[in-house]
Amino acid sequence: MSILIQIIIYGLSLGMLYFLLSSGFSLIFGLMGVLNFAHGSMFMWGCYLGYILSLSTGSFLFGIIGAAVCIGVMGLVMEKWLIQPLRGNQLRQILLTFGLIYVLEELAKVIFGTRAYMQFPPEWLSGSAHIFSETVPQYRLFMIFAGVIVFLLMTLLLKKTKLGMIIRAGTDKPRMVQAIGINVARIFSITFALGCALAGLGGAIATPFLGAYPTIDMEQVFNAIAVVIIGGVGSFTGAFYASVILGFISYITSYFVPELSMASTLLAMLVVVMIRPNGLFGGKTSEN
Amino acid sequence: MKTKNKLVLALALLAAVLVVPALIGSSYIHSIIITICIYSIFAISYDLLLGYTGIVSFGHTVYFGVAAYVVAFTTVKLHWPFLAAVGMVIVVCVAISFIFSLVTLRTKNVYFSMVTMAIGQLFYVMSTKLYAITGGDDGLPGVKSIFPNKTVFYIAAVLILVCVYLFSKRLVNSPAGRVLQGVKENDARIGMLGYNTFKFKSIVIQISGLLAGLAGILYVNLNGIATPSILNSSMTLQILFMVILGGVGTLHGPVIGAAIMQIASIVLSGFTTRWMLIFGIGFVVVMLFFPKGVAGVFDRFSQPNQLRKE
Amino acid sequence: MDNITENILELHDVETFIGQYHILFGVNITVRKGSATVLLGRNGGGKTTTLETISGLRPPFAGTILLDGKDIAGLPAYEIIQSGVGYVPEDRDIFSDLTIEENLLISSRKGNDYDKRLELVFELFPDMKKYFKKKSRILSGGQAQMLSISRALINDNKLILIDEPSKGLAPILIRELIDRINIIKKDNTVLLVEQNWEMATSVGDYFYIVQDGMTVFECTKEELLADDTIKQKYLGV
Amino acid sequence: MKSAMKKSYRYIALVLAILMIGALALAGCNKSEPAAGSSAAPAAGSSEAAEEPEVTGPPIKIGLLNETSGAYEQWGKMELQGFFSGLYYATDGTMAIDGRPLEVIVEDTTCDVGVGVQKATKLLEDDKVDILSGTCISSIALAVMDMAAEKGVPYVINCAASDDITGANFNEYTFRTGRNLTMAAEAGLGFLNEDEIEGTTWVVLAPDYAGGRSGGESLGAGVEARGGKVLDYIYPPMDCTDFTSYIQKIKSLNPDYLCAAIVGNNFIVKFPQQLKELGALDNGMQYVTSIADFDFLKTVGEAGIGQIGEALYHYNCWDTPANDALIQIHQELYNGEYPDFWAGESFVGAQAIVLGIQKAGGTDGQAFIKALEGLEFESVKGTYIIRAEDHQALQPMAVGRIISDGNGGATVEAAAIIPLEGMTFPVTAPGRA
Repeated sequence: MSILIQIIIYGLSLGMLYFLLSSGFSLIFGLMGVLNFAHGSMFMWGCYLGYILSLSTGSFLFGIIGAAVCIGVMGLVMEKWLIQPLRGNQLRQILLTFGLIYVLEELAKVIFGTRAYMQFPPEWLSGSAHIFSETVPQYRLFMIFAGVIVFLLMTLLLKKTKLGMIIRAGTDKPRMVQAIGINVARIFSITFALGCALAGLGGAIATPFLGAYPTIDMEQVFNAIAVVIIGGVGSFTGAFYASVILGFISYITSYFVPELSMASTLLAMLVVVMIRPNGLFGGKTSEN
Repeated sequence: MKTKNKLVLALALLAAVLVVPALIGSSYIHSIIITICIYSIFAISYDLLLGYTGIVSFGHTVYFGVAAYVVAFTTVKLHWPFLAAVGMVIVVCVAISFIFSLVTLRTKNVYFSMVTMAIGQLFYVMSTKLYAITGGDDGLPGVKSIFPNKTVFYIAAVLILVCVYLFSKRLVNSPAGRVLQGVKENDARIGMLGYNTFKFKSIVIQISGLLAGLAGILYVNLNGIATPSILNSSMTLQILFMVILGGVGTLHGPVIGAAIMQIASIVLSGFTTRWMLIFGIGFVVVMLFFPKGVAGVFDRFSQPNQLRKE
Repeated sequence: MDNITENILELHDVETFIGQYHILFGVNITVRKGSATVLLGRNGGGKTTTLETISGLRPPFAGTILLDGKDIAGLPAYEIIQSGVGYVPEDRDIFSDLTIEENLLISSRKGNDYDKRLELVFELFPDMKKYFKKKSRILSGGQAQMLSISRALINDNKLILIDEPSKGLAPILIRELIDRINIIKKDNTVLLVEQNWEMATSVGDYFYIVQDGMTVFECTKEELLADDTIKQKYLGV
Repeated sequence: MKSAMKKSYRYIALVLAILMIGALALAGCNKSEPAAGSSAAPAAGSSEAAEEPEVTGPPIKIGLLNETSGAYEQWGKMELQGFFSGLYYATDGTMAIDGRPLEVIVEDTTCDVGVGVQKATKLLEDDKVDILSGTCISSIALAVMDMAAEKGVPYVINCAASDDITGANFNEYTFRTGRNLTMAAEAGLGFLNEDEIEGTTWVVLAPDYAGGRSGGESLGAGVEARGGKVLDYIYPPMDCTDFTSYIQKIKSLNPDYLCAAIVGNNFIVKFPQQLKELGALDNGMQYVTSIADFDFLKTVGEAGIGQIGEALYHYNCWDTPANDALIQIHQELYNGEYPDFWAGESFVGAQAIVLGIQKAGGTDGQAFIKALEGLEFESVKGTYIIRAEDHQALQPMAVGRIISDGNGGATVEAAAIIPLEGMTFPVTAPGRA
């Protein structure tokens, strides 16, 4: 019985982490066709900023919100100076974001050094809860809660607000959004910044759990890619379900088959690509 | 410049490159030039894919790394002769290229890049995990170089590089090469002209895989050890740097890129420990402003036909 | 400064490239207010490119485009559309993941009397009201065309560009579409590209024949119907 | 086709020209004192005690491979500073042996095997160093040791800890003064005397890589030999960050002791934190691990207080004359910094090199090997003996306990010292037992 609870709680908390990491990545790729390999680096910088801000201001919440805002601004600047000039040339965009990984990683090393920073959860989150005789760190429950809240807020935004409708329309037919009089370039900037802010938020929330160190970017970029491939491009709910599935897969493999745990997300992705190239939950077909 | 004296110039330079460093007699310089030749061969093989066929694979270092591991494993653990090991590398490279061409069937452009990156990472994870075979993080040491000393190795490396360069030039200018460039422009349209694009693409994937394998063989001969670092995604990035920095789609560009990378990394690492940051920024600048890379700077920068900016 | 000129739109020697291919070599068109002007001509003549150039989706390489007297050549698409132009693309491009209401909501611009225009749309296209809350991916070809036109109608636009509305529609739907457009053209001038002879002649007041990227002939409806040689010479009908 | 051929000649010429320029540029920069290789030897006369040695022989060239940049640059700095302090101590500040001045050439491996081998080629074949030393990265050490043996140049490894170096991959020109992973694992158990282990249940945990597995197995063997019972071996991946599933498994096994052979940030820092978070330590399970460098102490901070484990080197654990000298020289040379972690190991290596040259009366390879085999000398941790069979230095090991350093941080004190004789691990070098 207790193993089942563990799988649910720890698998879910891992899944929510993957969701926070990959939701922005999927949104940006779906709407703008931009595959931002540096998305993992945004997540990593979110870890560092979350750590620094919550340490300097003493409030954990300010830390994660501040980190999300800063990374959002970073995304805005990056989109304006680096992504927009290459609009329409997907190859050069990919190669540019690939190069950005190095720039952001080395910058982090210059500023934060190569050591790992440990951040302990705030007092109101550092205890352990007891669920059916299982001691579960409260922070894990907070991660699940945070992931679900972000999913609901983003779904509301996409479903109910005009901006959300425009983003969904743009994912389907970007040229036509221009033809109904909407400045698509501005929508792209907002969406890119929003996507990066989500990664920053994810990073800041992950720090008390993972810590902040300079190799997070490469570790996490593969998880983001796996979620996008399994969930289907541009489908936000797809990213959510795919993240949950991946969370369970990686927890279960690391518990029962530790040797495979490093490769579990990669194998899962390769299997899905071979069976259903456009992911389990629809989204643009990968043959386009 | 008639072809005749161009030929003379080329041969003269070839002689110079072979003789002069040999006279200087510093094996450190020889090992650096060997490294430049190895990475040039690897970069040329990648340029055949990226530059001439538009296949953006982020898993190309798999051939390079696996070739090194195969040679290390067969010669050190199984005590095979070198030629048998090379035979095994060819078999393995062809098998891997088959996997990659299968992937081109299932996924297109951006998806292909993502999936190949994942495949590359999978091989990297396996190299650290299966330590019975790969020796894990410590790698597989003990590979004896087939060249008696660094000077012979260096001369052989330069000659191999020139051969690979000529072979690639001939491939690219051949009718098959033209089809591949057509595939790059518009895969579907070439298909409609009756060419089986899958067949052509898998041929070029195979050839570039074998060339990368050749570079891997030379690498393990030079360093005497195969370690997971050559399967790591940072190696993919470095090879990408060389091709893009040097000039994609030009074949001599990657050689320039390889030379710049090697020399700069040695000189720069002397001054600052954060020399990779300079490369990263350089790469981004090249992607933004000099898409044709260093080699491309000579070609005229084509003007788009638009009166007004979009 | 609403100088009610006779012409809503004037194109003078407009040239356009797609990539490095030169498509339009010299297009000259005048669209009179409250009328429907039709661009005829064989496929590949540059008709669709002309509409894309006017709407700004494809900036022109040369020439001037006057909308209500103001030169809009080279402006980004969203600015041209916002100054009162509606665009109905060739393959409709409706936002399938959004409901009909959402399609219309995001097309409605600031300061637009959304409810009044919605009534007008429901009058013209009752199906829009019937499936108002449904995802537009369930619509048939004809209904999708109606939605696409409704999107251009939701704002009180000066000019509506329609690209081959009859394409793929059943004859009874075409007839229905004909009298809808005849109503629309009164208040919101229409410029459309149309191959279907029956629709073209029963909607159009003025005609231009576009061939090899140039406007080669101009005439009124009467002149077109009176003189069969035009049909033979330019349209091979 | 004609023009294509002409064009390709032009390009071949271009390619060859580049190689030419590259070669000359490098040749040029090689003539002058290589920037990367500038020997960071402190000025010989800096401490007032050393008088000016008169030079009676050619300089002794020592090549030091060092991780000056790259992922392990922190460790590289420690090894470099310990090495020079060691040379300084062993030559009483003269930086010369029998009138021959020491010339140390430091080369940056940038933590990459390819570059490491290239730099080793330079040191062995161009600079023709008499003795080679250095690198904390086992894969580089393994590659370089074969090259050194080929050139007949003794290679003294201070830090790289893989067992294979003095085991499966052994060659007679290679020595290692630092402890290997098996010794680290052995030490981990050292502080418990026989009866405490008798009848207790254990779980052994180590990172999933070659060294980790061999460390784990020898730990298990040590426990079983002392009457303990190992319930399970757990090997999480090297860069695992989420240890929850492994900790849950440990809780379900509920052992008396959890013994971890630890390497790398994630294990040292995150694992104990997640252990506490998941309440694994609540039921009295004793956690035995290894204690790493200053960064580790800074990161763990007060939360780590009370933790016990094998301490490779912490200046507070030893009060031997050599250790005091290391601290004093290190602080003098490197503006007051305390020697950290690897510095304690490279100090010993440097000392062994000097003693070897003095005993061999020169830098001839075979003489140096004979001099070092069986050499017994006093150093940082007390008496060291370089075992003749596999050239591995036997040495006392410390088990440290983390204590508060008085102002909010953490430091280490020696919970127990395992004497030289306590190290009982077999010779695994082929044909050398």
